[in-house]
Amino acid sequence: MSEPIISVRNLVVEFPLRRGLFTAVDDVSFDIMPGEILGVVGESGAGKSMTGAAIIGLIEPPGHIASGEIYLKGKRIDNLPPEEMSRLRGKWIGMVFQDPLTSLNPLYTVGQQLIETIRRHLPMNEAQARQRAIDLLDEAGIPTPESRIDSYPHQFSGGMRQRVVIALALAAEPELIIADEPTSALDVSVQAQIIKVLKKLCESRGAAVMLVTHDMGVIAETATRMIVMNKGKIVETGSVGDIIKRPKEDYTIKLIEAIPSIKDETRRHEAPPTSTLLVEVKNLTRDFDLSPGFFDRLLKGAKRNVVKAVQNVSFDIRKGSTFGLVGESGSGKSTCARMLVGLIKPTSGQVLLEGQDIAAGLTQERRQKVQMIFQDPYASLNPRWRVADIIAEPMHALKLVSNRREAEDRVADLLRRVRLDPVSMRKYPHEFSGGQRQRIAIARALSSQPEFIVCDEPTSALDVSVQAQVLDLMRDLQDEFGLTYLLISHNLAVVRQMADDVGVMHSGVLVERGPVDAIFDDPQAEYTRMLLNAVPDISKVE
Amino acid sequence: MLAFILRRLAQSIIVMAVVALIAFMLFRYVGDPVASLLGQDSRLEDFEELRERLGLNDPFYVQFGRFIGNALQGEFGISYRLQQPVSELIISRLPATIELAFASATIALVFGLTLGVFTALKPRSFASGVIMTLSLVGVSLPTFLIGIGLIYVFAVELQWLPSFGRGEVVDIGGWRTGLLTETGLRSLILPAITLSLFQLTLIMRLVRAEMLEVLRQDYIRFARARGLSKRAINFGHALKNTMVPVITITGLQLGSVIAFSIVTETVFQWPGVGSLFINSVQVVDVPVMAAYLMFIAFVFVVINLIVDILYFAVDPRLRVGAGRR
Amino acid sequence: MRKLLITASVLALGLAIMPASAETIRWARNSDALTLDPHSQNQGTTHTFSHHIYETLVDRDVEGNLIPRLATEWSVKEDDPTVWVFKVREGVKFHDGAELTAEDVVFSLDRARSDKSNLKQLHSAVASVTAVDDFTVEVKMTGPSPLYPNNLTNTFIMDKGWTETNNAVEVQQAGSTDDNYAVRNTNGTGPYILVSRDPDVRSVLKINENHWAESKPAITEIIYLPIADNATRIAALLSGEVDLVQDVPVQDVERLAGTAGIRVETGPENRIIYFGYRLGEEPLKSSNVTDKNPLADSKVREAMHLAIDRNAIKQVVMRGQAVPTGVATPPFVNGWTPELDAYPEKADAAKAKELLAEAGYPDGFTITLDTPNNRYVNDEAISQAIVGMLGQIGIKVTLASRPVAQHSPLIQNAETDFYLLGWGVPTFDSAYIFNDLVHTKEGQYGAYNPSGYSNPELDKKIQSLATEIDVEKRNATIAEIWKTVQEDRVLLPIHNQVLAYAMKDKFTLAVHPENQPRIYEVTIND
Amino acid sequence: MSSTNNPAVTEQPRSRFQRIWDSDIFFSFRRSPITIVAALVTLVLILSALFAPWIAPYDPFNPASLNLMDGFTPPNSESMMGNYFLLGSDHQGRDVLSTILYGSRISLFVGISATLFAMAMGISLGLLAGYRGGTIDAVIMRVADIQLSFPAILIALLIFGIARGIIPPSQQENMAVWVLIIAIGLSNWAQFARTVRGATMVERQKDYVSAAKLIGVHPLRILIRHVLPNVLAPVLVIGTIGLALAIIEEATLSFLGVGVPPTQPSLGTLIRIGQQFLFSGEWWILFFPAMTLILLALAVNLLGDWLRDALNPRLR
Repeated sequence: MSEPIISVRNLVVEFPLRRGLFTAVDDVSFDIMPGEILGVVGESGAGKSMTGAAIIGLIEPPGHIASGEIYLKGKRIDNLPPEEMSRLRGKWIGMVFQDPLTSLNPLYTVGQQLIETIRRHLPMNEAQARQRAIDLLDEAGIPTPESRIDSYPHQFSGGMRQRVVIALALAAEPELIIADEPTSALDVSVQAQIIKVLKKLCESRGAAVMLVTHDMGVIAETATRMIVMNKGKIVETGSVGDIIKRPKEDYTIKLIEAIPSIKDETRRHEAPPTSTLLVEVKNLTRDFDLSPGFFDRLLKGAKRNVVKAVQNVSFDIRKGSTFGLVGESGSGKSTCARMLVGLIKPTSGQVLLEGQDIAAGLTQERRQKVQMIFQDPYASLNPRWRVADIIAEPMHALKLVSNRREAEDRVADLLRRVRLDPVSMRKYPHEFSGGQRQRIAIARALSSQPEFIVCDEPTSALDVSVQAQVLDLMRDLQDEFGLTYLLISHNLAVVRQMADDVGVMHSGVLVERGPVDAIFDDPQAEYTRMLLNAVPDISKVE
Repeated sequence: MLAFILRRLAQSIIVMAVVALIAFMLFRYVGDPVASLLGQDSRLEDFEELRERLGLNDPFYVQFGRFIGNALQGEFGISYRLQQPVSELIISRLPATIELAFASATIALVFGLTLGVFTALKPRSFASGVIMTLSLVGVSLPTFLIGIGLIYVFAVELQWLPSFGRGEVVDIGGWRTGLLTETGLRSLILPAITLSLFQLTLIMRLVRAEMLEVLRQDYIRFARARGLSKRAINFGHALKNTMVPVITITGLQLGSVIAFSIVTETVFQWPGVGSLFINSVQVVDVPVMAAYLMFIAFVFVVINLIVDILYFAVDPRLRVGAGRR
Repeated sequence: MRKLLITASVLALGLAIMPASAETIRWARNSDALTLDPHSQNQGTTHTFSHHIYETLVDRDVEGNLIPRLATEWSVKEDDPTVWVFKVREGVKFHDGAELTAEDVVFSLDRARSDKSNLKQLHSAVASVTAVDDFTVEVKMTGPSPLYPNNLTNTFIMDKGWTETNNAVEVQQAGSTDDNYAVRNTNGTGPYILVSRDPDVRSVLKINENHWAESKPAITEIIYLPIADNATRIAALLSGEVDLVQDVPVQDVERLAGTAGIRVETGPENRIIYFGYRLGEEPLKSSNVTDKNPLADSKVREAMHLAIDRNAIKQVVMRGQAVPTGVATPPFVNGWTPELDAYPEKADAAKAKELLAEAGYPDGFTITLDTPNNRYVNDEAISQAIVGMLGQIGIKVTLASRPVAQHSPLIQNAETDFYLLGWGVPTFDSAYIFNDLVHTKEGQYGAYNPSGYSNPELDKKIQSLATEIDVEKRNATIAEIWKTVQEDRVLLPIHNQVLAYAMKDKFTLAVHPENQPRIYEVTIND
Repeated sequence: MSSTNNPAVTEQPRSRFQRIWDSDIFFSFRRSPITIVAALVTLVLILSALFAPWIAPYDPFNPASLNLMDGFTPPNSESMMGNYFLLGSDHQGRDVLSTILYGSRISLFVGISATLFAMAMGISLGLLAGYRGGTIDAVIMRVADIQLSFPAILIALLIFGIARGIIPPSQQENMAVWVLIIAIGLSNWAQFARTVRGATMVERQKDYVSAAKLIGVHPLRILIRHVLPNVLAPVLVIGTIGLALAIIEEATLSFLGVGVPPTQPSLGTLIRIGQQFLFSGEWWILFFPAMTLILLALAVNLLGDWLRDALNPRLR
């Protein structure tokens, strides 16, 4: 066996914070072999990104390597002076960041950024560098690279930008690429392509990859060996197949258990076999007028531009069931959700709640019966309000309680039901973790005793283990209160676990709907098939 | 781009109209021009007659209509006080103000940018701390005190520099410049410093804040990860991105230098439009005041337009149509 | 040293060929002349500037006596007391070479009394002006006007031909939409010729080599620099950028006088600083006494007179640069007497309080005092001092301080209860004071009398002064009027302003009583 | 990167004081000696202004207590009338120390009131513009743009001018302070409006606003109870810096002679008066008020600067 490209030995990264020293990476050791794809997985705060940053020497102050060593091909690099380290970056170690939208300087063409990087590391003249840049873009799968090279980043879509970023990271033929959540900001279908590109480019060059991600599915599809990290420490190391199929450590076992799979047919909840319809959505349509201003139309002859965000969408939700609405970003699923709760008025179409059309406006009844849980628990709770006030607001607004005492009792009760200590009603949202906040948001939704709750990506901002807890809670509450859910998610596995019926949306159109197993096992629409194929899933591990 | 500029022009016209109304309306109330125009020996009939002749007894809208009509022809009437056409007066005073504004804008820009970049790149150094604290002193000093202080030290005590005026001027095709004579240049130093100090600190703090913000961006981290040199990152990437927001605010700040020069010009007896304005306010010389306000609004509009065009030049996101949806 | 040598050689050369050596003075004051049209503005600063370019028929010396200028002699026509005869100086040339004749004088007087002229009130008694011959002019008055020549000291003579050629016969008026040639161009007979002018910034005058006077001015070039800010003006003198500062703040007199190389000249101005008040029966607008006017009671006015410590104002506020007085007329003026001038050496607060109590105001009352803050020497500070002094006898005064542009209308529109004003007397005669400050506000009288004071008997006496030819009798009437004015305490005089000019000690220039310094009178000390 | 700076928050109940003492803001305060000095100076100046009637050795606003003959006494000496003046006396025989104490009272009152006025106006218009958007937003922001293109001092002069035209002369002096407040306030609202509008546009997109809308909370209540508290942080920063600006602006206006009456001088008026004695040797009449003004403005600016850094999480 050859020499490892990177050897990390007893690495400790510390952040001196005002409340004491925070150890982000704690005694971590591992090697990466040439051509190897090493997956590093862990939940947020596990120290996986920090490990990557430590290798490439980009830890943000005041963080610093407290002890340990890092060797690049046997040469120690963690104590190099900054200028030497910067010559190493790009040339030996490349890096790909999570968000392709912010990774590229908006003021330079991609060509300028590529050529600049190439010439920094390789002895080439402008023309040679340009040719190389075009080749790189071509390899990265950018169509017509000769013309695209002079485009600015904003002229590329997100997926295309990430290809550019990969091309940039590989521009000087580094031996190691550190990819920090390279696909997390992308849609499922794009995600698959990017993983392919990354894999292909690295294979063809024999470059090793350190793939840092929270998504076990991505690792399962890409990596050969993996490291599981938790709270700065390495929990388990081994081949991907071994860890996913035969986890040894308690933490890993729990983690793998918490990850839903699209192949997993065990559902968390089964709707009672009633046929009463609670919600009927009929031909729901919504247009957004994105026309340019008067002067542009006049002078440029620009046309009116009406975007059909949602077109003719119809579906029913049975009482006590969960309807899953899946689709990628921009598919119109959130617009749908917002029309259902009354935050957006439909251009046309009907929403019937127990047979009554509620699309017209916000009636007291609708406000009480229909509630919503939002995606980002950080933005959905007013940071300046105490938890008690947040949860009690619907009660006061809808006049469901007569005095503060009563409200407080109800809040305490609700907190208990979402498995939180009633004492915490005196606290502010920032004193809670993401999962706890989402529980608070659920408690708020429940406080008006609704029948129907629209859940817009309720768990996509959460770690998998927390996601599992929240989903469990949602299931318990559904049993307890006989709730009906509309679950909107881009995560097909979550939908498979939770929903009784599924609708698939694409570009504002509902392409397919039906019972959950039928859709997942035997998709009819072309789009659904593509989507299911593209999803990186732990079941796909060999 | 053309559409954009046209839209801006349309807005500018509205702005000018509003300012014209304000200019006219407000100054109509500042005081009674009649009383200050006539001497100690004037009689009551003289007052009445003068009011009538100045049209001050006409209804408000008639006066305003007359004002707008004349303004469109660049005609702001005759200064009550100096009995010369206002437009001529302003034009003859303009070189002084523009040279002063230009000099202080240059000082403010050069030092503001340099210091701003320096303090952003070395945010934790001792020098940055000193510069930041000193900049606060700069903001906390009223302009008039700075001027008086500089005069006292450099003109009276040390007698190094002149205390007032703009020295000898050379007439070049109607533009009287003080930049070509030694006394003219020496006279420029103190007022230019006084006027620039406030803008300098503003620009410096702005550049620092924006640059710190930019340095925190992903693309800077990515540029580092690509192994670019510190120089290329700081000046090639960070500075250029810093300039985008800085251009707008700085542009407007520099525009307001012209208007801001009122106090400085007064303290240094600088013969520009600002001191013309203050002198006119004291005797309620309405035509001059109205014209001055319109002039400032015009400067604002023009600078806004230049800033917009610069924005186009710097930021490709505006210049090049987006390929995304 | 080298410079000195050059100067010396130039001087030697100059003595041989030229009447005077080249000598420039840089003259700074607080504001610029408003216009160059000599008949457009009746305003001191403008007149001062015009006196160097244009000339008047008669002039006044430093003592205030009339002296000949373009008129060599003047008298009332023997057989007609309503006609004044002026002999015009011969051999006088305008700057453009034209000769001065009686025609020019007639033209100028007609222009000065024309409708649009700002000087017309000075000539309101003129019926017609005619040229008798090339060098004699007769002015026919509507009635006997014994003091008419006094009104001519600021009426400048223009060249008829030049004015007509350049379409400037009509006087430029404030607010006019036309540009007038005479506003920016000059053609006078005066000792200096305008070289360049940049309003508010800088004007340059050079000596008129063809001037009629036998003695040539020592100064051959004047650079006139308006500097509005007091501190800047003084700084410019201290740093050597100007040679002569006309408006020296009183507080700087001492320091400047003690500075090597700087000379300060001081002297009284023909200007009285006084307070006026509303003394009619109507209640005051700014007082807490709302049912009547406390000032209508002469005891209250007497109390105020007694409460004021004029010497303290002189000593502290004016730094000694004032002549305290008990009468509202400067000593230069016909009618002034030392007896009238007497004033209480010290304030007598006890007696003043007593008087107030007698009048029914043992606890005083409130009132607002309107003061200008940029017109007279330390005007605002004087008013502020008065606020304190009146406060000590229980009159609570609120001070309202404004630039003169906003202060004057209050007086002209009678919108003030209590105000500070300064009054210059260009005619050097008490009638000028009575007409505007004492006479009931009606017609052309009482323009600056917002007090509501109206004494028909007194008004009649005041009006008689205009036409009385008998000097003895006229002076007796003046004395009578002053007696009543003093008894009624119509005006509350404080002091006569003292002016200070500061200059490089190379130059000497005495203070002009009307604050119209003549640069051609500057002498150079070697 | 997700926010991870929450390592092991100890869950012991803490007293309110402890919570404030431990809060991030107060922590950064404790660590910055210059900020502590600035806060102390501000506090001392505010307190001494507040308690001027009890602290000041003389009452300079009571003209009856003044004696002209006390005038121009140098610092730390007795006048010829036998009165002692620590910082000397001015041309009216007023104790400079006392006039500074009373003067800062007026300067601070005007500055604080004007800033509050500007804040109130800017916040309401900013909230309205940011929340409603559309034409209202365009109009408000255009006006703000115009306003911002003119120096505050010019605008204040204008407003002062109109006030002079509207208010009858006999009332002008009593109204002077209020006119000043309105003039300065009106010339500074645009900053607040802009900031609040920007922040509001961000906040109104957040889901907690949607959640409130969903249950039918009145828009006005959403604005005041939900959005407002969340946009206050930048407002506080601008407000502090705006206070320093307002104090300087008041001084400049008073310096130009359009401020409060000289019998009740603010710091700016005192400087205007003192400036007359720059060359005549009575330096203390100018020096002490000018120093006080600079010190006050500097201290408030320092506080604002610190606040900006402390409240901006990205800068921490």
